[in-house]
Amino acid sequence: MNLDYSQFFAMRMELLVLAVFLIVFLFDTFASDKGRKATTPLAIICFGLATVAGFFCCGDAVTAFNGMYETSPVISTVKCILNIGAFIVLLQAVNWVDSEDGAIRRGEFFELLFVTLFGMYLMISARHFLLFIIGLESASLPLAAMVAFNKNKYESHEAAVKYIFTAVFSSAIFMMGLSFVYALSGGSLYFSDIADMIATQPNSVMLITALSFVIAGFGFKLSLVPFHLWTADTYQGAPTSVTSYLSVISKGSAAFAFLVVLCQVFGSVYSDVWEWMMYALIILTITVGNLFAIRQRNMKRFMAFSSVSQAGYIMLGIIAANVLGMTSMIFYILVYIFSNLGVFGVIQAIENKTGLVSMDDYKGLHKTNPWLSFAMTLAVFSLAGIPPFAGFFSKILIFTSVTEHESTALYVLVLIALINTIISLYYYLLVVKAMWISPDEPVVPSFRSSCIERFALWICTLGIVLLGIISCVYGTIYCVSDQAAANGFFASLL
Amino acid sequence: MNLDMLMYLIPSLIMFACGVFGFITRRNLIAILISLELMLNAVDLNFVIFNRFLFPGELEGMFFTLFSIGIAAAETALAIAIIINIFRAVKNVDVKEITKLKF
Amino acid sequence: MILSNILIWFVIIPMLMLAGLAVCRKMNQIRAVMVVLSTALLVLAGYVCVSFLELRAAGVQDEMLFQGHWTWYAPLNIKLSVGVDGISVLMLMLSAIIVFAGTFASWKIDPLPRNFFLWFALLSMGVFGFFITIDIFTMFMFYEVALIPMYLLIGVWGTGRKEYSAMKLTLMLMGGSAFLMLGLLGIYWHSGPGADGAAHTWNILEIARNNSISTGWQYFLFPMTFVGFGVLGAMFPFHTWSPDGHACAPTAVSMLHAGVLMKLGGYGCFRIAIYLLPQAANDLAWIFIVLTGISIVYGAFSACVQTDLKYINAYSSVSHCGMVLFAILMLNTTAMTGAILQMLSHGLMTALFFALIGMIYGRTHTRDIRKMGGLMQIMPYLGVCYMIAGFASLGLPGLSGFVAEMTIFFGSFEHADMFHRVFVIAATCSIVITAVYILRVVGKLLLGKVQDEHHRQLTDATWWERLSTVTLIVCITAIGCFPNWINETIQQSFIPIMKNLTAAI
Amino acid sequence: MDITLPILILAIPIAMFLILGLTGMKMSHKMAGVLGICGMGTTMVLSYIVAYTYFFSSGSAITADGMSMPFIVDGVRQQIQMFDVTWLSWAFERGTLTVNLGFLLDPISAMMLVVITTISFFVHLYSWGYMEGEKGFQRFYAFLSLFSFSMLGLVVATNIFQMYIFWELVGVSSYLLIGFYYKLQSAVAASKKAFIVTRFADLGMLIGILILSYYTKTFNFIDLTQAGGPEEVFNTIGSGSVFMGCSVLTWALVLIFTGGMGKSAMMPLHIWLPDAMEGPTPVSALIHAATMVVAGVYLVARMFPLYLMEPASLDFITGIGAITALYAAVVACTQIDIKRVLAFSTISQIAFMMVSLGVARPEIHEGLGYMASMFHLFTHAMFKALLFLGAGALIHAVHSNDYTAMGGLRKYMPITHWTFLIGCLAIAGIWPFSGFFSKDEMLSAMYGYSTFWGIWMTAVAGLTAFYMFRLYYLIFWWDENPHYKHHTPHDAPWQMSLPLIILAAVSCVAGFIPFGELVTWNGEPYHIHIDWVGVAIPSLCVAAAAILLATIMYRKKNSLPDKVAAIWPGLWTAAHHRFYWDEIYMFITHKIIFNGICSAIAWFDRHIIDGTMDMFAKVTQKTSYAIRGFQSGSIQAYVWWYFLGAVALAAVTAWAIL
Repeated sequence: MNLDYSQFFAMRMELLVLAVFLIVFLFDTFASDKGRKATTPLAIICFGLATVAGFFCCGDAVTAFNGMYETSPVISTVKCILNIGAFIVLLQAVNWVDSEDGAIRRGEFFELLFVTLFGMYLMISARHFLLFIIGLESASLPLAAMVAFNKNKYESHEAAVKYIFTAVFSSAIFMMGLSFVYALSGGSLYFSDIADMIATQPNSVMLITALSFVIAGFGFKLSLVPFHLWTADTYQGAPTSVTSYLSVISKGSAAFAFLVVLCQVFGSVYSDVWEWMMYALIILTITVGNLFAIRQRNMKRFMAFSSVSQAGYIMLGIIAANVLGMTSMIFYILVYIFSNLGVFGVIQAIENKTGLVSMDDYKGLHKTNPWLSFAMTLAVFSLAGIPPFAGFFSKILIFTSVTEHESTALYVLVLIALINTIISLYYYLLVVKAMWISPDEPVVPSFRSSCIERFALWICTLGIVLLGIISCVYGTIYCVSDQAAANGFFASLL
Repeated sequence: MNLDMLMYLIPSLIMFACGVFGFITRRNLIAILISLELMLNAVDLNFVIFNRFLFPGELEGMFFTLFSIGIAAAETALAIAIIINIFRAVKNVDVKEITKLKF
Repeated sequence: MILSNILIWFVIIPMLMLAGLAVCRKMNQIRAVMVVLSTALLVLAGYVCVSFLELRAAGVQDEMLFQGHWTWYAPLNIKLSVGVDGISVLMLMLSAIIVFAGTFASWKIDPLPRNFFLWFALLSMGVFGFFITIDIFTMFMFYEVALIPMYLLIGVWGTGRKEYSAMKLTLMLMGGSAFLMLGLLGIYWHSGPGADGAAHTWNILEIARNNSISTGWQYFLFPMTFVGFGVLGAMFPFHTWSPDGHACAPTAVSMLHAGVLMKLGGYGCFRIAIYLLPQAANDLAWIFIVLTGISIVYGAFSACVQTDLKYINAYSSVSHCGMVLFAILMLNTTAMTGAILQMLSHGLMTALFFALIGMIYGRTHTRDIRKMGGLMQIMPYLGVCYMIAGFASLGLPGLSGFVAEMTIFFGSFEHADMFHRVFVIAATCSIVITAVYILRVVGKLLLGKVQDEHHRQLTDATWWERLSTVTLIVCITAIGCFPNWINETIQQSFIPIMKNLTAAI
Repeated sequence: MDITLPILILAIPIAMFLILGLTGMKMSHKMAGVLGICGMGTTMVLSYIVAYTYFFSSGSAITADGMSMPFIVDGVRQQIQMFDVTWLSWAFERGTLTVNLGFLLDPISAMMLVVITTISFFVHLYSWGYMEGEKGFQRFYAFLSLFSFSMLGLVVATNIFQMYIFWELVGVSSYLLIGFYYKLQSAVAASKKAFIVTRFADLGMLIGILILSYYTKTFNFIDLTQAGGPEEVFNTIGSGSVFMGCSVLTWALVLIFTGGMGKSAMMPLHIWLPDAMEGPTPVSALIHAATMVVAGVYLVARMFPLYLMEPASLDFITGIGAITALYAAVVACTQIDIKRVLAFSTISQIAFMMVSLGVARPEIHEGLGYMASMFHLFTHAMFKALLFLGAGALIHAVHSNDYTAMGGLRKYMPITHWTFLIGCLAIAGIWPFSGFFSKDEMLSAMYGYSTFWGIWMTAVAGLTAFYMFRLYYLIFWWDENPHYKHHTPHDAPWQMSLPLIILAAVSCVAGFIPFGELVTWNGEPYHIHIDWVGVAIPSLCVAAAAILLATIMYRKKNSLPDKVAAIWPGLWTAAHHRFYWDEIYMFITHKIIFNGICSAIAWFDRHIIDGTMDMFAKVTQKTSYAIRGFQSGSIQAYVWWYFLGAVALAAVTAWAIL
């Protein structure tokens, strides 16, 4: 079998990221110490261009490398969405990267980030478990280094330890699961081959174990309960930029990959096996995430648990396992990126200026920093699913997709999720309360955040306000999802 | 499933279990890392066994194992680096000591 | 062009408010924006009202007039569909009046006037949007838009245990909307094909026309939607947000909340729960009749022993809004007409009450009726207005409350079985209890000796307060004296709903 | 006659109310007074014209729809709806129920127009003197106008719902006027009590109307009472619909009568009326003696044909009336406050009218009881207003309500004395004063129905004479109060005296009005003849004896009253305390309803309902704390949970599926 190099053209999204990585890497390696200051703008500009270019790279559905790699409009869309998120993360990270703490290794930060992004792309596009594992690991391992980035802070190290050990443990479990899958697969690690084999076999303990372990592996990345325990500690200890990256991009990509694996590999056992596994996990994830979030005072830790419960909502799109579910999930991820980054943008702005991350320090924030409070309020409302902000639409659309099934159980699931939105609303409102209502004198002094930070916040805020109202975003995603479905994305589902 | 395969599979599973057990019980981070290696190796073994016994004509399992070994190495390197960081920070690699972030 | 539809302006104007406020700096500018645009809303509502009546008089028989449909989320067939029938027109009118009065009632709001009006405008956008839409998705969206500003409005500008109350109010209402949402989703997925060939539709009229929701699903969805809206309608036992919430809210917010927002509950109940799920409504109404019947009497009894002015009013709202839902559940034209009248009446009169309480509180700095007395001597204008509001509340003929209550009682009495009779008679008892607590508070607060000599220095109403109260009183009296045109407008609007209901028996 | 006059009669008072109410603050007292008096005077004149035309001309009326209706057809006075506009209409499956506002002209409404406007006018005039210099003078006139409007609206109601509307409005006017001195706690309490008690009664009325309208689908009096109405009603209601042993119609009628019991202060809903005396005296004269309190009687009279269909309901009315009459008369003998004596006397007299209505049957003297009741309503309005206004003059003079502050006033206040005496003679039923005639007719009717009630009510009449003369002697004779040396009482100014004199004159001659020719239950004239032997002489004797007894006991200061009181100390104390009705009500309202029900519900709401909601929050919070150990910070625990989770997922699924 000859390697046709034109196949690499199918991977142009990955290659773009890789190119950016190489540019930054080379510049960082060869530039003088003074010149390294330009690394940050360079990385941002390059990645910005790549992001824009990404929009023009969406081609038709193509497979490459004998079907190991697949790209399609929906996959490209997800990647574009991740690009946007990563771009915002980069913008928000600028101040921190250029500060004394990170300046010396700013190049590394960007490089690691691009590598993980590359890994995520692979993971999304992989249609063979080997490629998948490579993508998965290159997405998660460099993150450990990023988590440990704050060399002078103990928390950063502890976070990294917890992250890497859980990550390795999870990949061990995941691969264990894969090995069982392999045993059932008829000797191939191609998704389609495995799916065909599974469809012909009765449900066995081995299959269920394999599936459980695979789900557990994804559960780590998505921080589904009970595989989420690392999340809070890591989020809290990691540098905030990394936390935001972990919470949105990493989670978003894993969610889509999860959908792909569950539908394309295990599609035939949807209704009798993993629907119920996911059912239990979703309830647990949403509820436990919420229950833990209630009493958090550290904003980052708070956001960690919030993102745990958000992951549960994202999973609703998977359990729906239909076009609407896929669309709504991607849309949810998009909105979630904007909302979460909105919150993290404010957290970072304040942390960079004052080093304060406790919710108690946010008391009376509106007196000193009304715009930050405002942006935070909008973002938090969006996370809570309050109209007219985008979060409302993403939530209701994902619920709509789940209820398409005439199944009482899924209605109950939606009801539980809905009731949980009340708990989540409670703790999101706690932030609002601290900023607007608390009568205490403000702790955070009045300051003007840097242009880039404000720019990033504006993007997030605009996204939050407009994404729901401008329905064409959802429409576009629906188109590509529908196309994917037409191409047999859900074909093996029973 | 033939008996021969089971003979190989059981040790591999035991290895995996040992890894889990070691992870949970050992107090030294390095020991824990070793336990993790045990688990990863058990996985590799699994792949090899399945490939050898179930699909003797194919090589995917073998290749997977190769990659897996590489990944395990990378993971270990990273983990060691982080452990060193921790050691620098607290002069200790006792896992019970690094529970500052909780609840 | 979307803007050529007149109804859409009910949402555009609040948006303009938001935009205007965003660029304002000075208090006077803020006031100017609010006054101009809330007047515009009032004029618009009046215009829509008049043209609606003209069209009807000209024999236009459509169920909803001024319809407009703009596809929004095409994959799910979500549209922004607007349209009004007589009921929504009146509700728009009510909202416009109360927004207008509320603007003046918060003339001197402090602190953060701009933010206050921003949320206030958002709230009114939600309210107006809710009443103009005939698409349950957008309806639900506007419903939630209206709910959430409440948290900040109470939390920041409220008094007393505001944090607790604001949180409780928001969470309970959102809890209701959680059930509601599930109900709406269920309705959507069983709605049958839409006019444009899509498999499902959110459009109320189409759903009602298709009437394709199976009985079993109706039994499931009806309680969901009814409870969902019922929470906002302060149905027992989900009413407890109301006393605390109202007690802590600032004046204009109490006005808007009790005046309009609680009406969203009642409106939704018949527009969605009853109209779209007629069979379940027929079969399950009794459950909610029991609950709302309890609400009516229970709220009234509770109000009798309260000492905080706002608590009295909040419980009285529980009782009156209970009446609204109670009447809706009677499922006949007259009772339901009464329910709408009661919504209008209660909206205006509670708004008046809360406005007055706010004004009194702004002067005396207490709402405890035991610490006040003889205010009639000190601030006769406010005292008289309070009495008028009180009389409206206890159902004095010539004021709106009487018309509404009588229509409800006579409508409800149409059910000849013992169950309904018992509850109707229990409901009628509330008019006595209402009299008791209203006169109690009037006696303690306004009449008798001046309790606190410091109060003697207080002044009577200012011009903006007078404007605010006069607007409301005029409306209350107008409805009370000339109810028939409203009554007939409402009755006509119930024809399709009744048709659905009777077909389902 | 066309609809101009009726509309003006209603419009002028409400216009006065609006003018005085909205701009009164800016007006001088004089201006407001003149305006009010002129307005009412005009209304009075217009009412006279209407009544005169109706009763004494053989013309016809042009109704709103342009039809010409003669007043008398075949010797029967017609009920004419001068106009009847739809105010509200309710659509039901079984037909439309419309609420109309209209103007019904018939004998009793024409008679009431005269009564109301006359008394109201004199009270307006009287108040100019009585209320002079009071703060809120304009408000007083505004409220008087409001009351007049409401009362007029009530009596001309074409349908029971209109009556109910105005019924409520007179209630609120009464509330406002009783509480006129709103700085006085007692006035505030009294007004509240009056409103709530009558409101409670109105609840009964409302339910009655609900029942009635449910079956008949009409509110209109004419439809209900004429043209086959009753039979139709009877057929629909009477067939089978029985609730707790009584037919539905009986229930409806008794419940409607409950409203009347409240307004007319029948037992056991009488408790508000004595307290209502806290209001300014002219108000008591107008509302609580002459007009509003007879609304109950008017209500029954208005629906009389319906009541006739259910004799049980009439018996109920008779029973309530008779008991109330006796009770009030007994209590009146022991009161100190002169206005309260008059109040109880009012209760007693109204009860008389009720009994009279209750015993009225077409077969007994062609429905004499009805005519007599209306006649008494008329004469009573005049002399009771006179007595109240006289009492007002007394109070004006001595600044106290208690007869203990009076005594021997006949020298100081001759006009008041003579007019008051005329009033007393009239109420005692002494020939030739008006009370004699009406009471005689009533007693005839009662005797005609049952001797028992006849004797009972004759005894009450005797008691009436006794307590009135007790009052008269205690005020004007007895013993001169030493207080006068500092402050010599004198007769009231002309604005107050003039009404007294005119009303006294009316009380003297009103008995000679050929009332039976004008007002009867079915519109056919009835020729009054006085049954001297059977009824008049005995009752006159009883009255004379009672007056004699009062003269002996109270003409000069002596210890006889105390001795008499000491014969039955228990009875006296009980009567003095009005047989503890107020205390019983106090117990029920405060102890049972307020403390027992309201507070309990409020507690329940705060602690159970609200507590449950808070509990959800607390449980969530508690759970959140309880499970925080899950996140122990130890990586090994994390991994353990992770592993367990994965295994459990597999195990549970396997167990469930395989």
